Amino acid sequence: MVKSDNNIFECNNITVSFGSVHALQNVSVAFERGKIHAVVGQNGAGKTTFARVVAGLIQPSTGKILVNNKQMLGGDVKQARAAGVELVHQSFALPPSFTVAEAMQFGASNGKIYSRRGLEKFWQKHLDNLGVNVKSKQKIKDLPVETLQAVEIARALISDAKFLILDEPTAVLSPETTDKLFERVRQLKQSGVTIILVLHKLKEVLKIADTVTVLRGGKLVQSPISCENIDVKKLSAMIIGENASQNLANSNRAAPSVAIKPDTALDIKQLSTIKDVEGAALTDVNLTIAAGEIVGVAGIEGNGQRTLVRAIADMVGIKSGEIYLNDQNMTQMSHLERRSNGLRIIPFERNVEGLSLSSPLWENWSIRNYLQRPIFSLIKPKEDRKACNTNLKKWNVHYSNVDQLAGSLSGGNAQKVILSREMDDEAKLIIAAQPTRGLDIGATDFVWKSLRKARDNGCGILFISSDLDELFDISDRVIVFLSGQLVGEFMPPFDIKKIGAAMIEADL
Amino acid sequence: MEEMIIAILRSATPLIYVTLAGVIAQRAGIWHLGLEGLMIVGACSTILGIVLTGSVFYALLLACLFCILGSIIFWFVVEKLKANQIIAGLGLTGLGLGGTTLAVEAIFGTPAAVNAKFGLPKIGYVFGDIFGAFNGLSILVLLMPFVVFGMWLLICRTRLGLQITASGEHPFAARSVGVNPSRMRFIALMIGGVLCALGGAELAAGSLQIFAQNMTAGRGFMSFAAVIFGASHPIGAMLAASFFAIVGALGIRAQLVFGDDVPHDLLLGLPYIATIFGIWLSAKLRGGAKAVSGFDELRD
Amino acid sequence: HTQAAGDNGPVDSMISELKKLAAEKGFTARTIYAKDPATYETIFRTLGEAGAAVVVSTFNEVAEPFKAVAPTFPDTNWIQLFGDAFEPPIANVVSVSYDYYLGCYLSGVFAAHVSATGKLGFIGGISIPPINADYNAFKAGAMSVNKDIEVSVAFAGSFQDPAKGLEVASQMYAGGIDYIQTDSGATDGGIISAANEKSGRMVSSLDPAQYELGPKSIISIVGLDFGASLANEAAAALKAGWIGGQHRSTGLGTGVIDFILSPLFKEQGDAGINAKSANAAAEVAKVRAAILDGSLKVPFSTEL
Amino acid sequence: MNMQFITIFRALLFILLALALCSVIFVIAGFSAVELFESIIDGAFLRNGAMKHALRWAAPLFITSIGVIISFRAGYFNIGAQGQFYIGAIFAAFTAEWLNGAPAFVVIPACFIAGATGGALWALWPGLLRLKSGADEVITTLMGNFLASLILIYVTGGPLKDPSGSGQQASSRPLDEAYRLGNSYELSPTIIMIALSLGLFMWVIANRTTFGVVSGLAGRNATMVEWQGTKLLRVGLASFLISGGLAGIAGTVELMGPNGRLAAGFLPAHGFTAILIALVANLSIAGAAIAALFFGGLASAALYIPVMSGLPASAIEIINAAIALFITAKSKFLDKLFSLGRAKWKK
Ligand SMILES: Nc1ncnc2c1ncn2[C@@H]1O[C@H](COP(=O)(O)OP(=O)(O)OP(=O)(O)O)[C@@H](O)[C@H]1O
Ligand SMILES: Nc1ncnc2c1ncn2[C@@H]1O[C@H](COP(=O)(O)OP(=O)(O)OP(=O)(O)O)[C@@H](O)[C@H]1O
Ligand SMILES: [Mg+2]
Ligand SMILES: [Mg+2]
Repeated sequence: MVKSDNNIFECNNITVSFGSVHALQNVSVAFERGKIHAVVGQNGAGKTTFARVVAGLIQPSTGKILVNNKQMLGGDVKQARAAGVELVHQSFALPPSFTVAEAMQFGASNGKIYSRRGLEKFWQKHLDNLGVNVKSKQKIKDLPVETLQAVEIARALISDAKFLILDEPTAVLSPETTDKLFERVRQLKQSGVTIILVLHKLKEVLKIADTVTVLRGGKLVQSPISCENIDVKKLSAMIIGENASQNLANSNRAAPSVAIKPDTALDIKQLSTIKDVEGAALTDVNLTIAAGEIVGVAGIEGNGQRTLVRAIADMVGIKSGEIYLNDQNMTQMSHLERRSNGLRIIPFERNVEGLSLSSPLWENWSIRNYLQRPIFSLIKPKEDRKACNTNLKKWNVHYSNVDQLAGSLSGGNAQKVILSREMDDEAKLIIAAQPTRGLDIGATDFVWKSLRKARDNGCGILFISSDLDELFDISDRVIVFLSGQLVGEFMPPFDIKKIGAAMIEADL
Repeated sequence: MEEMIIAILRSATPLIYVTLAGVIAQRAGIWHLGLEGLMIVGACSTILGIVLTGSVFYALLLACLFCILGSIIFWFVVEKLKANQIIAGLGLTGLGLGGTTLAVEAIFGTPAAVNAKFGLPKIGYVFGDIFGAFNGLSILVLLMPFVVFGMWLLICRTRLGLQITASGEHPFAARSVGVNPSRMRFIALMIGGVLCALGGAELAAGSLQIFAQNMTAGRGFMSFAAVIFGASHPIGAMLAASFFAIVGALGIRAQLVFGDDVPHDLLLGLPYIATIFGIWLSAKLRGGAKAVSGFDELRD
Repeated sequence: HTQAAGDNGPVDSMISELKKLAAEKGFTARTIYAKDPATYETIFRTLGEAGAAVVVSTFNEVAEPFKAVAPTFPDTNWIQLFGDAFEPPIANVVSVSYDYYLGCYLSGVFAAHVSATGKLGFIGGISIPPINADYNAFKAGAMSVNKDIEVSVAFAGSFQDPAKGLEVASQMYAGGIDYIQTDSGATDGGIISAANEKSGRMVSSLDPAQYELGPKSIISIVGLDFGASLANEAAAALKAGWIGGQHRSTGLGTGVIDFILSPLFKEQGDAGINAKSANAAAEVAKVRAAILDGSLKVPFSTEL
Repeated sequence: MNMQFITIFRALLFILLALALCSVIFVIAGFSAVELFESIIDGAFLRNGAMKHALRWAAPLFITSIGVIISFRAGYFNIGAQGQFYIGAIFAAFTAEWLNGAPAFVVIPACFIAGATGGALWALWPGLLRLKSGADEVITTLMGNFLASLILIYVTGGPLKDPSGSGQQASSRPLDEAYRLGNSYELSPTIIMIALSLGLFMWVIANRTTFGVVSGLAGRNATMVEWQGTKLLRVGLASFLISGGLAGIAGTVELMGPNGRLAAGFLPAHGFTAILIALVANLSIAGAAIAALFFGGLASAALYIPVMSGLPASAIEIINAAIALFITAKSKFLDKLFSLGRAKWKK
């Protein structure tokens, strides 16, 4: 590493461990002033951890950090902010009950008593100056994700940030808004701010960054690499490692199966729901999924994908319309009855909706069976443990015993536990909601294979993903949701432009 | 009418102080079921302070000191040892109730009620005869609206308030702007300690000059309910606490009016029923507020 | 004792008299506050096993535990204050009953004479049978003077809640009541405070120690010299030749219970009231005589 | 298992810490901590028949604490065991009064059914308020305790009042000897049998039925259980009802056993102690049996201390409170051990 006055940031031999997990090991990086630096790596590579170390949120166990050639204590957010470092989080860190103005104020530096009106006016001006289209008296919890992000960035910029870190800012954005974001980032660069972007999509990296830094398994692979000298192929080899990249199954997928089977797995007719707690209400949705078909759902988060899943699972009130599973009218049936008729769900949030992390594996695995029985029926835990053991082995889960807590598994293995529970032989319709979110390439590949296998066995599959590339690779058909309505249906070959446009139609 | 306002002010004021303590703790993310214990400590040390030092000032100081000490223990157990707030709060309450009894017994040899020669200064005594019928109330009653207003300013109109609220609602957000949630909880609990001391002092020495064992008689728990009912907003909490005080007064009225037809014991239950109603109503209106229950609560 | 100390009244005086007696006679005394009826029997048994010479306890609730325990410990002398006679008698148990309600009756008579508004109040700790009986007697006493007099009753819900006592009493006074008889332990303190707030408010409490808490408001007490009584009984039981299996009824006639006017009030109280109260006291004396000679029977009822 | 050992060790550590805090308080108050703890140990474990006394208090505490365990495992902070205990006893007392004269084999089971029903009903409304409207059960059950003690005062001084003598007792008539399961000075084998068989039965419910597993999962992650297709209402209500029912049975046991009658304000700290037992046992039923013995010993010591040493009985209340303050704490030191254990699992 070259010491240079032109570096805004330098770190030396940073190590961070969480228990036995080494999130960062001996990482040494330097970033040049006034440029856009990308940080890439697989899930769990340590990108977020790195960003948090820089922002002073995590104290590294060893190592030195310099910002503007000034030694930082590490683990001291105030000092880092004073030095001009600001972090915009992957999952936004704004208290939901606050108004925008309050959210801006609580991290700001003036501590006087304010009046509500004055505060709102003050921050409105600031937001307007930055071109953020939001009313400062709106509540955080009522804002869509793009706006949230804009507010976070605006907040990061109030205390004249010199060094802005954005952790996966594009994960929640549609292609159009991503472009807008990049435009902003470039402007910031013009005005002299140094920017670190943590990104997943390599195309985006090459589009915007000046340099790229690659992390793998908590170790630095190389940094900084000038973006002019590298292409997607080389970069992805660095990210997953040479060996792994050769072993990966041909992920340039099997051709979509066009052989539509005569049975329908799911038939939704004119479905309208009430507004769900966590998303838009559905209006007049018609959707059929054939047995042996994978239907992909595209759309910006919060446009009704979640409500669709919850409606199929009887978790949100239905206003009108009907739901058929395997040609049986399920509209009046409970979630449990639907499940006994072959409905299976891989839920959005693995650690919240999918597993109870502080319970043993075998309980997590057995619950689906248990719920099909009367509430006080006797069980034989020994046999259930055995059955769980056999099954998890079959699904290649790495664990040591079935009494282990689910929380002690790594993300990929945890997801496999859910797959093994939900993808049994009786499954007829599988809803896979973001099944690969947060998984690395190997585990992702495993999920894809499993879904394809289920499809070939005659299951209907509803596949929801915010990653369009993945969606196009795996789906036989793609539908698009916007504000709770099904606004488009696309057959392969998929045209990203058209689908992208459908996703944000209202914004155009 | 005037009589009634005085009566309500009198019974509501201690509740309001303690409720405010609960509000700020709640804001910081702590379900404070130790209010009852701190309140009795405040009441006891005020009276003992007056008896032993002969000075109201020192008595109040003593009350604040002990309540802050209790709050520090609570903070340590909840924050540093990550104990369950609800159980630890109940423990703090038990410690307060038992400890005050023990203290009185240790000092006077019997757990008898303690009478002080005088109580808190009265409004009329401090300001002269300008408040008419209200002269007989203690200065803490006069101070109460200002404290409520002050707490409102602090919580809703300052950055510290926002930081405290953020620490309870989204500790990670707080941490990521350089605020230490644990320290915010400390601040909140300390402020709460002082408020509990004032509430206890007003209860025992405002209109009375007595300490008796268990004299809080569930007021701390009722204050906690007022926190929830009042949406942990200082003004809302004040209204909720006043509501409970009014229901208590109506309960007495009901005894005098319907006492011949309805058993008195059941009429005495009215405040509790009102509390349950309040909790139910606020859950209906705002959705249930839920403590971080469970035993491995995931925070941050 | 089964009621918390801190009433500035019977329980406190009982404890202090016992301590005095113990100091004088040089024996060890333990006072045990048992608030939980489920533990009475165990405590008595433990005391018996520990070889206590005399066990004194209070109120009717201990009757059943006494029945169960006393026969097993014939060497211990058991005394139940404030209780009914045992049927059949137990050889080593003496019970003493107090007709406290008669004192309350007298208070009622007195109140009816001194009240200017014709409205009287009674505040109890909790609505339990003995307290109810006191109220009924108070009311009967007042009605015996003036059939139209209004008597209200309310309970604080606890014997240890002076703040509630204050609230209840304030409401009563605000509603025109000018004389309150208390019967609520430490809660009394709040009632006296309420009475102190305005002149013309009268309160009758239950122990001479309380006089100075309200020199201008405590006009009288329905006194119960519990401490003295306890000391007498305990001293007797410590002597050789104590005879158990008895029931003593004591109270109005023996000076243990009496309706007494506050000397402080006579000095400092409102002159008008004092004038009235002199007359009233004469009336009370007449009634007392009638009760004592049996010509007047005061009904006893524990129902509200 | 390693983990179980750590849990027990942790519980002991924090009980010690609590006792240390108490010692400080006692010394400041001018009492000798050593003397106090000596007499506690003496009273709880060493004196003549200590085991007998400890068991007498432990049995009902154990029954109530199983109920607490069931609802805590399911994730509901039902701290209303006290009220449910009272209402159970009241229902049983009414039944006994009503069936007075009938043969014991009719009356006793009827009382138990009534007691369980009473306790369950007193848990039902907070359960419904919680599950239907989200009203926090901590406060509602707490208020339920206050209400139940008022109701107890009312019935013992009113409808169930013992009319004997001058009628001044705030308690019900003593139960007919034939209906008693035991008295307060001999250990009743019947009660111990009832406690043990309930323990065994509930252990099966908690560890060998779908309800046990599902409610445990729901307690740790309700969202996940909902996504598995069940409405929490059924499991949740069942937990509330079972826990209330058990407290009601404990009330019945007290009524028909050692107490023999219903008296205003009996066992005022029963519910709170049962909660402590559940937590000390780390929500394990077998553990609760041992913890109940420990707290049963403390309870009997509480009666013994003031007799023998003149120390105030409030000392025991303080000890219980201090244990509550610390019992759910976690220590960094132990967590380190704990995470080592986990690392081994992870390979
Ligand atoms: N607070 C924590 N406690 C324990 N382990 C953690 C914690 N935070 C991160 N880790 C672990 O550290 C490793 C690096 O995590 P990090 O969040 O930095 O990855 P990332 O590269 O940002 O991944 P993603 O693409 O999913 O955001 C992972 O194995 C993760 O599980
Ligand atoms: N839902 C739950 N919530 C909290 N702790 C639980 C839960 N389920 C189990 N535990 C605890 O986890 C451990 C293992 O659980 P398990 O079901 O084997 O209980 P256990 O030890 O068999 O209890 P017992 O045999 O006494 O009923 C025990 O210490 C138990 O207390
Ligand atoms: Mg990340
Ligand atoms: Mg087991």
